[in-house]
Amino acid sequence: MNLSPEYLAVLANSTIRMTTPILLVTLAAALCTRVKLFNIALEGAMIAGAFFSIVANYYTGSIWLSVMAGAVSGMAVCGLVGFCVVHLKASAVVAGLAANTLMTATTTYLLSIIFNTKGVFTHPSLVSLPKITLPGVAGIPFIGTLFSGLTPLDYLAFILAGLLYVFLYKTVPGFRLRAVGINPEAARSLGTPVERWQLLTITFSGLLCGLGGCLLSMGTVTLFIQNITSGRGYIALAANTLGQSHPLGVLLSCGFFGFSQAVGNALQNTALKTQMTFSIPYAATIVALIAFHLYTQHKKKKAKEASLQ
Amino acid sequence: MLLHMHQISKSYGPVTANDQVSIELHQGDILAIVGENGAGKSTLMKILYGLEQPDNGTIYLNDRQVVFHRPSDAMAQGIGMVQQHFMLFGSMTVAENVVYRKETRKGLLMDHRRNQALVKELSQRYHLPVDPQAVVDDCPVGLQQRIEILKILYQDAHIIIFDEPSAVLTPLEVEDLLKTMEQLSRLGKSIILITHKLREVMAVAHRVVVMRDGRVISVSDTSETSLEKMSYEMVGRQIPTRHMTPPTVGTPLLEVTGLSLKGEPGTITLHDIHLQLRQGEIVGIAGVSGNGQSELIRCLTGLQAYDTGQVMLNGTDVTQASAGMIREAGLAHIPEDRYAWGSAPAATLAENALVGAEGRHPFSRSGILNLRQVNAHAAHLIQDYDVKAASLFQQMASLSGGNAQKLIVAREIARKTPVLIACEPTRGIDIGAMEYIHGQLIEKRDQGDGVLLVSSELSEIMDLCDRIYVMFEGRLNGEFIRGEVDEKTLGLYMLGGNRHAPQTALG
Amino acid sequence: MHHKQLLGNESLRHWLRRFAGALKQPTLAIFAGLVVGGIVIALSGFHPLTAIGNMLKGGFGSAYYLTTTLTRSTPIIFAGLAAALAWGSGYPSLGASGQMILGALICSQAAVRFTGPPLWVITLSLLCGMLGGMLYSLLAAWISDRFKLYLLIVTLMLNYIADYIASYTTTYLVKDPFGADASAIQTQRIESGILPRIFTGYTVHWGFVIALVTVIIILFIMKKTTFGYRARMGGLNPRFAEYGGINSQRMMYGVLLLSGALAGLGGACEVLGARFRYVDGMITSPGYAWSGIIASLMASNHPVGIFFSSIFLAGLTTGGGAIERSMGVPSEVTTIIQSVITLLITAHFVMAARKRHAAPAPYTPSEGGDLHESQP
Amino acid sequence: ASQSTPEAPAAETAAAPPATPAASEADFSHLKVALISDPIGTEQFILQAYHKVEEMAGIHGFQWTSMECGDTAQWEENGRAAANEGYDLVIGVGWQAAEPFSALADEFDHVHYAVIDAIAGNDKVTSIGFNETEGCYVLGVMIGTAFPDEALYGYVGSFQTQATYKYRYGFSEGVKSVNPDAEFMYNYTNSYSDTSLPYEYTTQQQAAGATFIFGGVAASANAGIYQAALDLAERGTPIYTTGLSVDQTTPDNPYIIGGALKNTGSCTEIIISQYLDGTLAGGAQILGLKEDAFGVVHVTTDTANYMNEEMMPPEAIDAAKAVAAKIIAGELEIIAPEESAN
Ligand SMILES: Nc1ncnc2c1ncn2[C@@H]1O[C@H](COP(=O)(O)OP(=O)(O)OP(=O)(O)O)[C@@H](O)[C@H]1O
Ligand SMILES: Nc1ncnc2c1ncn2[C@@H]1O[C@H](COP(=O)(O)OP(=O)(O)OP(=O)(O)O)[C@@H](O)[C@H]1O
Ligand SMILES: [Mg+2]
Ligand SMILES: [Mg+2]
Repeated sequence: MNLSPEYLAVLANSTIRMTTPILLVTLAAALCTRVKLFNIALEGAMIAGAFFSIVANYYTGSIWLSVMAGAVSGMAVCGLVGFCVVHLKASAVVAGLAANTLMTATTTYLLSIIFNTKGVFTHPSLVSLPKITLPGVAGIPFIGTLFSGLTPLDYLAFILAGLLYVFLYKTVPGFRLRAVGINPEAARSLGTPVERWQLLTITFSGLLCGLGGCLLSMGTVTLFIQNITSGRGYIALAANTLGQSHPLGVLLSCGFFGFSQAVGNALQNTALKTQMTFSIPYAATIVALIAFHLYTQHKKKKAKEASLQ
Repeated sequence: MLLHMHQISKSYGPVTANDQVSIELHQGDILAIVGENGAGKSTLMKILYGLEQPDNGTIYLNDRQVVFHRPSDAMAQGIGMVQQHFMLFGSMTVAENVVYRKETRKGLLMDHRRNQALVKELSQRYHLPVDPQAVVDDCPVGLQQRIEILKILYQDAHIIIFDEPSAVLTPLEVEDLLKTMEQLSRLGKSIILITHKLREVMAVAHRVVVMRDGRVISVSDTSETSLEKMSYEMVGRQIPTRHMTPPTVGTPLLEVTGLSLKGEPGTITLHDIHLQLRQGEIVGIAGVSGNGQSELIRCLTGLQAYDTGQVMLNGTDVTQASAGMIREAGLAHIPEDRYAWGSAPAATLAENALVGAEGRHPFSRSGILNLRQVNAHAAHLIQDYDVKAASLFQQMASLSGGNAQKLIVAREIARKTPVLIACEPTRGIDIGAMEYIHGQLIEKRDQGDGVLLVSSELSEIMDLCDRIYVMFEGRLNGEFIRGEVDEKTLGLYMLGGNRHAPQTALG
Repeated sequence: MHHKQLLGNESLRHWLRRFAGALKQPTLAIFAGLVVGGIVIALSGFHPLTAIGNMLKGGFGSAYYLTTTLTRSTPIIFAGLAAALAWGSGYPSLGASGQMILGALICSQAAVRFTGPPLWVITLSLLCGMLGGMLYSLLAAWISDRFKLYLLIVTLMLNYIADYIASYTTTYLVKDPFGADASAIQTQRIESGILPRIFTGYTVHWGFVIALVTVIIILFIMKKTTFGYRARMGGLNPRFAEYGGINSQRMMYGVLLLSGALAGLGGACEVLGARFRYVDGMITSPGYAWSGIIASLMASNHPVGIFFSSIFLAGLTTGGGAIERSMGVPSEVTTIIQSVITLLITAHFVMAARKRHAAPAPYTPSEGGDLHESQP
Repeated sequence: ASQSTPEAPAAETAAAPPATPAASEADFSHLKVALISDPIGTEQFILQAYHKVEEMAGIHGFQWTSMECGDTAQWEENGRAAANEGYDLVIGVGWQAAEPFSALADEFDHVHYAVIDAIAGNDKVTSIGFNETEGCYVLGVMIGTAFPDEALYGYVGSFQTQATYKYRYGFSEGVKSVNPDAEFMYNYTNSYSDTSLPYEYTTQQQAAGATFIFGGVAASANAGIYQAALDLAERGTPIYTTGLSVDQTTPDNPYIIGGALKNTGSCTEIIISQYLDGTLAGGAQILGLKEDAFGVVHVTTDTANYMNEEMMPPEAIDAAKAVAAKIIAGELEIIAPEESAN
């Protein structure tokens, strides 16, 4: 095995690709947290996105219509959960988890109804997301590899993190959205339709999940297979906590998760068994959360000491 | 006529909160609504503000019928409400709070500088000084209320509803508030004021409506009524005047030496607190709220750890002990916030009446509850304190605020502990019930127990306390014996004694 | 007079009314679930009423089907009780899955290693299973308490880790030494210390009886003990509980330890009564823990309700299997029905209608139960 | 519109008794056969068995059903329900069947239980396991001959267990028999359904220097490897790979140059026809190259969907065929050691 810079670039490149779906979903989680909603239906919205983008892909052959179908179906799932949670006051955890199993079952079921196949669907006529070649970058040795094989949605994930930051902290609608989350009663008392804001936000978060689903089903391999999300929606919850629901923090925490996943993969070729290496990202997430807590506590203590002098 | 609420009725299941209530308001009026707990005042205002829908009756604004489905409808018609529980975005700035929903913007972006300038301008116009850039969570309560008022003015309200605005304020802040109301009325704003403090009514209101059991009992000009008349109409009986015998003081029950608490930046720190409470006396802690009273009481009751100091309770060293241990050692505690600490709103009345005693005879034996005793005890409390409740098994949250308070007071006094810490025990309680609770506190003292009374209500402190400490900026700033001090001196000490010149709550 | 009237209120009529009120929500949700399921069934070309009828028959319709359902319901009941304790006390934990896994794994090892009379071995192994669940719950509780992390997130992560630990252990450390088939990832078969079946010829085993007894014990603990009272108050308003002298930290550990013990016991009963060994994925694949959470929600955390809702949910699954076998209805239909029920089980249809014009709720503990559910 | 399901290779096997004319004339309409498996479609080899039962039912006229197990507990529930609902022959495909069927065979004497792809402990059960190791050894020889100068060979598998180790071990021993200095890099996805992980592992293993990567995840999830092969070729760094369970070579993807075959179809046929004949005995057997139960594309089959003649030279196929012949003749035996020892 050779650990050339090129190999490391490939490793980093594939880590980016594996991280962007999680980043999109974690941004979704962060947005919902900002309006005081705990959205655990990310996984279900992602599955829906992955499935319906493939359906649209098969029937229209258009990649952009597929992405739209994925986004819309993600929105539909989160919108449904949002309606139950916001308007019918259902428990967010329960309704969200239910939506996840509902979508897993529904997509498998529709797979057999629409395509008459069980478990997995792929077809030569399916088109995949185009890969972007950055002009001038592709030739550079390390950098070129680092940015190779990324789709517009991969770039979009990073751009969205920045845009969401600007939206939340610099714009008027973002200000109002945060206000709803800080004190819904106060917002309501001034005539803000809090429920509508919450519903809109969670529905929009579904769009992000749907895009994440598109990345899974059309980013690298163009197919739908049941349970294609493999728990990424739940990872996003942890990444969101670690990133403090801040778009830029979320960017960091997803990067951290991707990094620990890469470390786990690299360790597979050692004496460690994969059952061990696969638990690394989860254990690392807990450790990071603990470290973050200890760090903030330490900072608080420092500030307290400073203020007393 | 500006506003006419005509024949408004509203019931909640079997409870009739409003029964054909009519009120009228003219421009520039200050209209006070008074009445005992559960009389239906808040309900009426909620209807006016679009928070509740009346079962019957009509609202006329400028002689035109209006229907408010939600607060924004009311606000669009120029009606604003300062609610008891402030409706502010704590982690945002004053300016952001005030301009919310009417922000100036540059394109999609917030124009922070312009917003701050607007708020500054508004605050100067109405003589309500604020710092637009301050974060609301860091502002004292009085200032937060001022922000609330500014917010409503910024929304162009011309009718402003205050529901018990002074319950959380210090005397000086109350003075400020009353001045503000008069000023607003001079500037053409109309005000509806709900309060249990009849002195405030006499001070600022032009007219007063008295309610009882959901009905209007009387409407009169303030110049034509009196404190006695109003309280008689409210409660339906004469409030007796109270006599306090001089205290027979015994051994110390609560001794605090050198208690200090270093808070986090931006919060109150306690400096070297020494205090003593003896058998047979009521000791008061007066002070502008937000000067460390809450922290001190949390330290004394085991709800917060402190850095240094020793606390002796009834001969036991309870330094840094847990709330449970301190309760066991003989302390009862009426907390200042009835919903945050004092009760579990979603639990039943019976469950709320049990807390702290669940581990004792006769309510339980070796961990197993005796539900018959538990329920009987709760029923007694409800009966003795005249809590208006339908069932032991209804939720605490369905009681009116005053009635919830009464149940908490009842629970704590009934523990018959040597020491009672009572924080704002009569906040939001009507004068009849207040009288009863005061009587109970005095009776407790006369039985030889000690009561530590924390109140921002100076008259309550002056009336009840044998000895008074004044708290300012985390220090006990003075100690006085009843009768040796007047309200003015106390007020001075509450603002930093002779060391500082008096200043407004803005600081 | 006032006194009497207050006390007399919890009459049979009052209780019945409350009971009926508590049933309204689950009934509506179940109805909605069956309607959606019926539509799905109809879409795939089957007669919905026949299919649902057959499904109920296949879940409860004969001694054979019913006992199969009861077997499946056993671990769900334990998981449901575990969830009810934790959620009802304000500690929403998703940890039952990991705790059941470790309970099952440890119990399977204990039962293989201990020798002695069967009853002795069974008791010891069950205790070991409980201990396993308890310790894992303790870990979650400690991390959550010491580092102020959301229990929900911690338990979610720990579930993955438990699954991998068990998988590793079963693959490498305690793999079945006698297995004819080397590819099966499972531990050694337990021969003597198994929970016997209640009726010969039917799979339902004594684990179900243990579950029933546990339901009664938990009911007693929740309703009639100071522990239950304190846990409930802590769940409704943690600051109120602390103010009342209830040591919230101790309650948290107590509640979560007990919850973990129940989950561990559930895993252990499944090993000793149904599988006779630990098989990789035996807990996660049927989703017992998840069904347990649904069961406890359907029953508003009431132990007796959990008993019945668990049986109902298990019956849907066995009935779903039956219509798949007899009519060819895809098994996903059952999952869809279950999910729709779950989606709506905590929704407030009635309140929503009334709520439209109503005031905001009088008080929601801003840092109470709601803190755990919605993040800051 | 459904996924292409290549026809299983014809089940002309040495072990299978020729279907007697008597068998096809007899009336089997009272007989009930059940096929129990994981959800069909998660694995191609289940689909093969499913189609075989369907096909034989058409020929012989028995009643049949398929029972999919959504979770591991359903294996016993379905096996038991089949007995209670009057099924005569119950065939389980998957290792999960071994344990419950062994117990059920004792309880229900009138039902014949059979297991494919696992060895049951109870001799009343007919069980057929596969000798994956020797088949993969042959595949390894083929690849070692076709890619003789590589320093590093890749392997992407699903779960790291003894079951998959038989593939990995057989393959690497086969390669080493040709190229003794070969080194191996392996990655596991821990899932049968994740396709992006195999994709990424493939690109990583390529970057680490592998030109051949064994596709061992699952017939469906191997798609990740196949797509990566296409993408890498476009970038000028092609890799080659092989399929699993069924013949996955296809003209659409010339980088799939062979594969291991798990012929559940022929096993199903053996079991059903022997049952109809009344000759089905219990007991376990492990079938491999000799019985054509576990085969290798281009080696045990003469036809393949596609043949990349450039990358798969005749000498590689010949070398593989020679080793296969030796194994069938019993001259060579490959047995995988315990995975844990590795
Ligand atoms: N949403 C409700 N559901 C049931 N009862 C209610 C509700 N709101 C108010 N009530 C009842 O209506 C009556 C009037 O309550 P309201 O809050 O208007 O009284 P109030 O005059 O404001 O009392 P207080 O002085 O204690 O604030 C009380 O008996 C109260 O318990
Ligand atoms: N939706 C509701 N369900 C049950 N009770 C309610 C509801 N809404 C209001 N109440 C009760 O009616 C009473 C009137 O509400 P309001 O907001 O005026 O409080 P309050 O009586 O003034 O108490 P506080 O002084 O604490 O604010 C409250 O005590 C509240 O508990
Ligand atoms: Mg009120
Ligand atoms: Mg009140």
